[in-house]
Amino acid sequence: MTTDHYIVLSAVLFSLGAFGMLFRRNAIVVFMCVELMLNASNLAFVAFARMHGNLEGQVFAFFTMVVAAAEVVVGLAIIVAIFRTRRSASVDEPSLLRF
Amino acid sequence: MNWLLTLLLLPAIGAVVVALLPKDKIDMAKQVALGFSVATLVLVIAMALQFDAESTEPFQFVTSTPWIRSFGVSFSLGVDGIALVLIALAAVLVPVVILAGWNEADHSDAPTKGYFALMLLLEACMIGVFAAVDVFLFYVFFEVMLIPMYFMIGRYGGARRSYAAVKFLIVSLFGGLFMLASLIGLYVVAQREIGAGTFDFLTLTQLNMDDTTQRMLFLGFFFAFAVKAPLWPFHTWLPDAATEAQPGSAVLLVGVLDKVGTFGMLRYCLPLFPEASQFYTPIIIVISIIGIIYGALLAIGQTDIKRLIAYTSISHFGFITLGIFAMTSQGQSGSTLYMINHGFSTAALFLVAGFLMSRRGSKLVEDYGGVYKVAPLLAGFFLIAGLSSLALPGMSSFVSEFLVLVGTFVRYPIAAVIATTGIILAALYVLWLYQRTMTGPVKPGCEDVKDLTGREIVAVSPLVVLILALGVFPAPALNVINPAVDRTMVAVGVMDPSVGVGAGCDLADGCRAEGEGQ
Amino acid sequence: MGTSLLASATPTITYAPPEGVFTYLWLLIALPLLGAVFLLVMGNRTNAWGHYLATILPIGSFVLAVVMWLGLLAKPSEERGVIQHLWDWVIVGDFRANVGLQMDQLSMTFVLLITGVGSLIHIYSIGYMKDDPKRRLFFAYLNLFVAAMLLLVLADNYLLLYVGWEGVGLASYLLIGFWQYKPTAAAAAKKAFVVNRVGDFGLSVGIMLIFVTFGSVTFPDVFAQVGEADQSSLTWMEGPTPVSALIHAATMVTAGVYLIVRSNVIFDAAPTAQLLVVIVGAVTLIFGAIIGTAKDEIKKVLAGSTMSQIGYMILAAGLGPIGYVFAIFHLVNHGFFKANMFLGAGSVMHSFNNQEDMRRFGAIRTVMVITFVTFAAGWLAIMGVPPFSGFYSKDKIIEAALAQGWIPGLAAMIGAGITAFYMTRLFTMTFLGKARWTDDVHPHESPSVMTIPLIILGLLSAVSGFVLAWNGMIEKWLEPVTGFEHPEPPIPIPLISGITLVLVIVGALLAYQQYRRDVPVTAPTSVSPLTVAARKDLYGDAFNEAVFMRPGQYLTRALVWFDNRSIDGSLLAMGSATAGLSAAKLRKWQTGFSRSYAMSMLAGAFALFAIMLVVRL
Amino acid sequence: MNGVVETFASPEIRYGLVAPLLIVLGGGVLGVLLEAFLPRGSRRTAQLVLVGVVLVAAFVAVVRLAGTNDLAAEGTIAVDGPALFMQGSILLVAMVSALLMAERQVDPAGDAFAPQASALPGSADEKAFTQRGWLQTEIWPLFLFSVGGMMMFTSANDLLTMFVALEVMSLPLYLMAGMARRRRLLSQEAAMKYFLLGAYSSGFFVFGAAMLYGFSGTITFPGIVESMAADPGNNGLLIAATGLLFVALLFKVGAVPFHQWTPDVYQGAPTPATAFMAAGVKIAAVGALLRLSYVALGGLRWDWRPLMWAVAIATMLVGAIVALTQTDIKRMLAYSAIANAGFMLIGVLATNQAGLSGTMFYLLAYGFSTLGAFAIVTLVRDPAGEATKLSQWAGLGKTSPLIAGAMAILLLAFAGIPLTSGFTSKFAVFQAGIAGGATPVVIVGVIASAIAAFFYVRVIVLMFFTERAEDAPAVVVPSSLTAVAIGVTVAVTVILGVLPQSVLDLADKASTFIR
Repeated sequence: MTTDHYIVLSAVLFSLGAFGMLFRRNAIVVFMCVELMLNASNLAFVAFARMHGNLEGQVFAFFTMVVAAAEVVVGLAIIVAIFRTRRSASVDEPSLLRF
Repeated sequence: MNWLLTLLLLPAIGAVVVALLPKDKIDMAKQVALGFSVATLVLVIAMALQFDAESTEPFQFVTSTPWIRSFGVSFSLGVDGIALVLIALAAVLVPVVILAGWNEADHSDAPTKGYFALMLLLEACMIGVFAAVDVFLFYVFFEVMLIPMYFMIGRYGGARRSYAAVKFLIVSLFGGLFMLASLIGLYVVAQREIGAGTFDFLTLTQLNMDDTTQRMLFLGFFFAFAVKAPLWPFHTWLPDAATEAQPGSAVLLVGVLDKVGTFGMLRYCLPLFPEASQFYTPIIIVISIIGIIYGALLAIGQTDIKRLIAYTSISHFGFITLGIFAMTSQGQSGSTLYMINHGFSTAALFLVAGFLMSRRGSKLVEDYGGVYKVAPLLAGFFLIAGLSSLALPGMSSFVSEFLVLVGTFVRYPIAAVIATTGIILAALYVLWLYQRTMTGPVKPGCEDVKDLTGREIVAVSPLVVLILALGVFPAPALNVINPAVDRTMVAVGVMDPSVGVGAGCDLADGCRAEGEGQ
Repeated sequence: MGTSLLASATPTITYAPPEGVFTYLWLLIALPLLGAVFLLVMGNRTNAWGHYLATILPIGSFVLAVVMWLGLLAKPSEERGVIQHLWDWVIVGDFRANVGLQMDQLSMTFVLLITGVGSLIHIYSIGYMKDDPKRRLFFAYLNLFVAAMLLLVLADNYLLLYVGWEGVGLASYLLIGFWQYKPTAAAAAKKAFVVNRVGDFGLSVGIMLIFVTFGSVTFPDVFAQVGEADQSSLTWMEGPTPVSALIHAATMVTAGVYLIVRSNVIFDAAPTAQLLVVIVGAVTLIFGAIIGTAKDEIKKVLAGSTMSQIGYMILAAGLGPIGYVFAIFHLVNHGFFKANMFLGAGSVMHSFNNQEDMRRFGAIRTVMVITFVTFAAGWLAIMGVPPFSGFYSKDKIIEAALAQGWIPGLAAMIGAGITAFYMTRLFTMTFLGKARWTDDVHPHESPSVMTIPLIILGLLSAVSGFVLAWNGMIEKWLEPVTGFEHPEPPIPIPLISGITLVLVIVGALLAYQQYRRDVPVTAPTSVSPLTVAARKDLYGDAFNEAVFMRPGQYLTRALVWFDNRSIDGSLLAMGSATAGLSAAKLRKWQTGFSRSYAMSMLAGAFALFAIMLVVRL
Repeated sequence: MNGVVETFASPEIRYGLVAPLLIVLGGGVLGVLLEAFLPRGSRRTAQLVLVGVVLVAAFVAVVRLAGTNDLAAEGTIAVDGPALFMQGSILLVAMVSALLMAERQVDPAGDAFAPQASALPGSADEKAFTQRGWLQTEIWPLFLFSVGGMMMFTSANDLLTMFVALEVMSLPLYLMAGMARRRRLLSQEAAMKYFLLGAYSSGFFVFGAAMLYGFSGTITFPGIVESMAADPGNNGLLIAATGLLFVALLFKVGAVPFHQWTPDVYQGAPTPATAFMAAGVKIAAVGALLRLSYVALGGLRWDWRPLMWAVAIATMLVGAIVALTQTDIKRMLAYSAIANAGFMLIGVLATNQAGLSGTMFYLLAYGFSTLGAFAIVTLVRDPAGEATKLSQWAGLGKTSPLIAGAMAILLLAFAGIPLTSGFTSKFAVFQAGIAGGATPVVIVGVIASAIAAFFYVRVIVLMFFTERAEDAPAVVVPSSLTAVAIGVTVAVTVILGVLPQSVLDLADKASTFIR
């Protein structure tokens, strides 16, 4: 397994996340797509860190995880608030703001 | 004493003072505004008396302070003969308009004082735009000037005022933005050539630009000026704006504001882009001639008095541009003189038409008839204004129109001959308007039209006096204009074609300039 | 045409700055101008006495002119030129036009005629306009007319002449349209002015050509250089100036003749222009005469007659040095007899409640004796019956025309016959025959303030020709300015006079025979096509209507539409297209769905890659 | 793992250089503690004092650092001219925003924020909270964290710091967007959209960072520059990285086609928060974009300039054209923000010093103007809250000439009329653009300005030339907080138009990145 393999995998994961965002309606799932993108990046970071033989990539991965956690906090708060108001977690439901 | 700065500040201060007066002190606002405008006029006259027509300096009363150093901008004011007469035009027209438009703003739902404050503000901007010798500063005034006029039309105008105001502003801004692009281009060229960017007019005239750049930059400036002037086919905003504006606003709009366009061509387009100016001359001459004839024909076809007058101005602006781009001293001096004469005659026409319309409450030609019978003075002034508009010999407009034509003729005889047909059309539109509105039996609805009041006569009389005086004795104006025009010609690098026996002039080709073709 | 051929015929006068009485040259114009300005500015306050002031001022000018005339006579004939520079006027680059006045024999002739006849008209008008509430204005306009006319003939350059020229046009406009409440008067005034402007067009172009060709517009400068000028530029000049002169001649009586005679040096050097002038003169004199035969309104007959007589003058002026003097001679005589007859007609109309229709006149000789007698003098003068004034000048013109060629000569002779016909028709229908008055008129002789000018003019009509022709006085007087050559007609002069006289008598008798009997009070309708055409001014108006007015109206209407729809419309269309793009397309892009926003972002990301890859390639 | 570092050298933070950041972020932490330990009644006062002190102190610290050109915290934080200028700008707009957020006089129910964001809209709870006069005070720590994030964003000198700063800036804003007191459905929707799309863009950023790291083996900007200099060849990683990073930053900037969150969020968020994010995020994001593109990717400018051209052109045109037909003033201002972002991008793509200083000036000037505009929006109210429908603004100039006049000045500034800051800024970036060889973009900019002028003018027409509507809202007399905010913003707008030289000088002097 070379670094390339990891990168390809990471790219595939990232694409899954990026496209998943377009196709899934449930806010939680959409959010998880975003998490998938972040984790794909983490994979790439770690792989590159190994390739380059330094720690910066790994550190970045850790930070990404922390940030992702923070995002979850904020995101879930918002999604839950919306769910309580609208009784729905569909991201298409709130579309009053347009044009 | 710093003449120009004082001149700029006086009306501006007046505007602030008027704006700060209590809302209900309407008469006081008018009196204060009149006072400030008259004081400005006095100051302009005093300054004009100090002006040295023989001076070899390109600009006089120069004052300059760095303003935005980062952009090489300085707050530089100064006047040459051309700017001086145009400032004088503005200074004369503002008090006239204030007096003539004493009651114009009374029936608006916006506060009356605002109208007069805006008028003074506009006067300050007009003085600034003519006095600027920094191209950036010129542009600033060029654009800022739109704002008071926009409010004057939009707040105090007629039924379709907001449409007209928006059209006026947007079209003018649109033109101005192209000038901005060229302005920046000019700055960048200066930066490349002399190391530091500058907007100093005299420095910029020294630049050596390649032809392509010059032509591009010229187009930006010219487009802005053509929209402003307005030249055919960029003219359509003017009839709307002039029709919807109060007569007083229309006077300042057509009489002074639009002159900035033609002034800009003469002051900026030509010396800054000499090669491009000559390159585009044929096209501009054609546009001017189309404008002359087109404006006149459309004036004949109008049914609305103010619209009619607006279209006559489009024709007149054609003459002015024609003279400027004829590249002869007669043409350019004539155009400059035309600018002020047109200011006076159009002012008289708009104001008297305004008096008439305010009495009858209609703008349509067909609603009038036989006014001569009930209001002979009004009809008389209207006729004088009209005759001035058709450039009756003996009136100032004749001198300028003839100079433009003769100046064009020596270079472009055929163009001049075509343009000359404009004088026939002018007689048609003026006299037909007079015939339809003033003569014949009194139309129903016109029986109660009152004759001019004392205030109105006092307001319009100075214009009539000026029109006649400058017609008989234009030397005071020509003496200051001529040296400035000569300098412009030198800057462009053209000379008057030699005329007279042996000059080899031809009706088809015109006269050849000395030294041309070398 | 070389200069040597004309040596004997060219002007020999020289000009000097004014001395003595001539330093008051400007006063000639200033006096009537002052009257006009004063009456206009002071307004109704001068209603009671303004007309007296306005009458005294031209009389003052006349007196001054007489004094100056005597002053001129005291000098040798070659040194009778005076140029007074008043102030610099339009000076830009090479173009210089001053406000300067030029006095010489030609100008003097006109000045005397204008101030003299003008003063008489003023006096007459005191009576004629007695009951008009706006009499003051009328007098102001009359003063303006006199002042403008004087400026026209005294200007020392073409541009200033233009001012006088247009001033006359303006005064005519104001006078024709004096009764503005009559739509016809207003329309006629406007038409006259616009036609003037067509002439102005020519004059403007002419002045520009003169400037370009000679580098100056001042008479002495220009004339001094004609010989040296390029032939090609002179050829160009032949078009506009005569055309404008002719157009003006039609409405402004004599200005055109003056312009041609004044510019004699240029015309002498431009034979094509002269030919054009001759042709137009001949056509005008015939047309005017024909129109005169068919009109029933007395003033319109006189107007047609004026047109015809100006045709004579123009014709003469086009003949060159053999004709200039006679053009002016006839102009002076015509000034007397036509003024006489116009005022006489006014006198008649005055007592007929302003009726103009000759079919409603007749037999006035008994009730208005003075008018009748003075009018008769004018009638004989215009017909050219010796020894009345018209005989002397018209015969000379016919001689000169014949000297030029058969066609102009014959036209002039035939014109004389027609003139006799229509003038006799007018005279008979008005003064002779039976009364065909409407019930409400009570004709009576006019007051003496009107009849005295008539008497003076009548006398002048009778004797001016004889006096001025005595010993070739007029030729000698004008020769230094206009140049002079004796015409040499192909047939003996007495024969010409005889034939002309026979034609005149035949014309007069025909008319008398036809109109001394009953004249139907309404014009007969079954008349020859020529009469129909003549009644309609030979379709001049119809032609204008069809060629200029109608298409002009369509053109302006089309342009108004074009302006609103196309130019303005395209501007608005651009605006609304942008707004439409905004509303219909771009705005809808903002769907409100997060997922579609995300899709835009993703697509945008791909676009960024694409751009970078394309750039890299 | 053969290159593992064996000794751990204690990092040198150089606290003096990062003092502004520490003060603000420390203030945020302190604010959280205050929330936790103070009784409800005294929280607001304490928070306001804290925010005031923190912002002023941080600003003083920034001023004291003026002229510094150094790296701090082991090279992760750049303390150079652009960073300090933009930090100062952010602090200034934050101060004005704080005034708006603290305002509680315009709405009879309290301030602009929901008393309890967790309470169901329209529920009994909510009414009870409102009746009790509760005010949301948690916004203040959020606010401070966001400000700190923004400041850090502009000075981040490596990818990691930049990413963390991005999140520190954004996360509080997501929350604040959802906390409107009125129209809570819209507010929550705005929060959700902002959050989802923001997180999405963060994903792009991180992946781009990974690619760049993969290319250069380092995440520090100097390291990246170095590796780029060493390997100028074609590299897919580099292109991917550039594209992805730009996606994220252009999203924050609000450039087309990554702009679509802007109108929705601006409209839905509580207006003071909108004002804050419109001004602050714009400065921070453009600041970061400048640093990333000039410093880290400076060597690649021939690659990214074309895409920046395309984005700038699209942004100006779309912003201006779509704004034409907007009917809601906040949405219109949002599109105006998009168009203005496009103009700023001209300064970015000029890639010269004039571009940098011009953009910085633009940011400061635009920040104040937009704050002022939103501040005025908060004052025009009907019983349901802010009257943001444009049609309701008809005739405002007749009833409240002062407010309408202030709005007119701000709108004229947006339209770029001379003697307003908007003109100076546009001139600065256009000039840099032409000097930088981007004449076509500038010409499009000119056309876009003309189109944009139309809708600004339309609002002026509505306010001054149109008859008052039936359901016309009233202009509320604000407390001195908003009054000061409006006064300051209008004054700055005019001063930067009339006498901009000193600020231009400042921007000029500050326009060198540390490399």
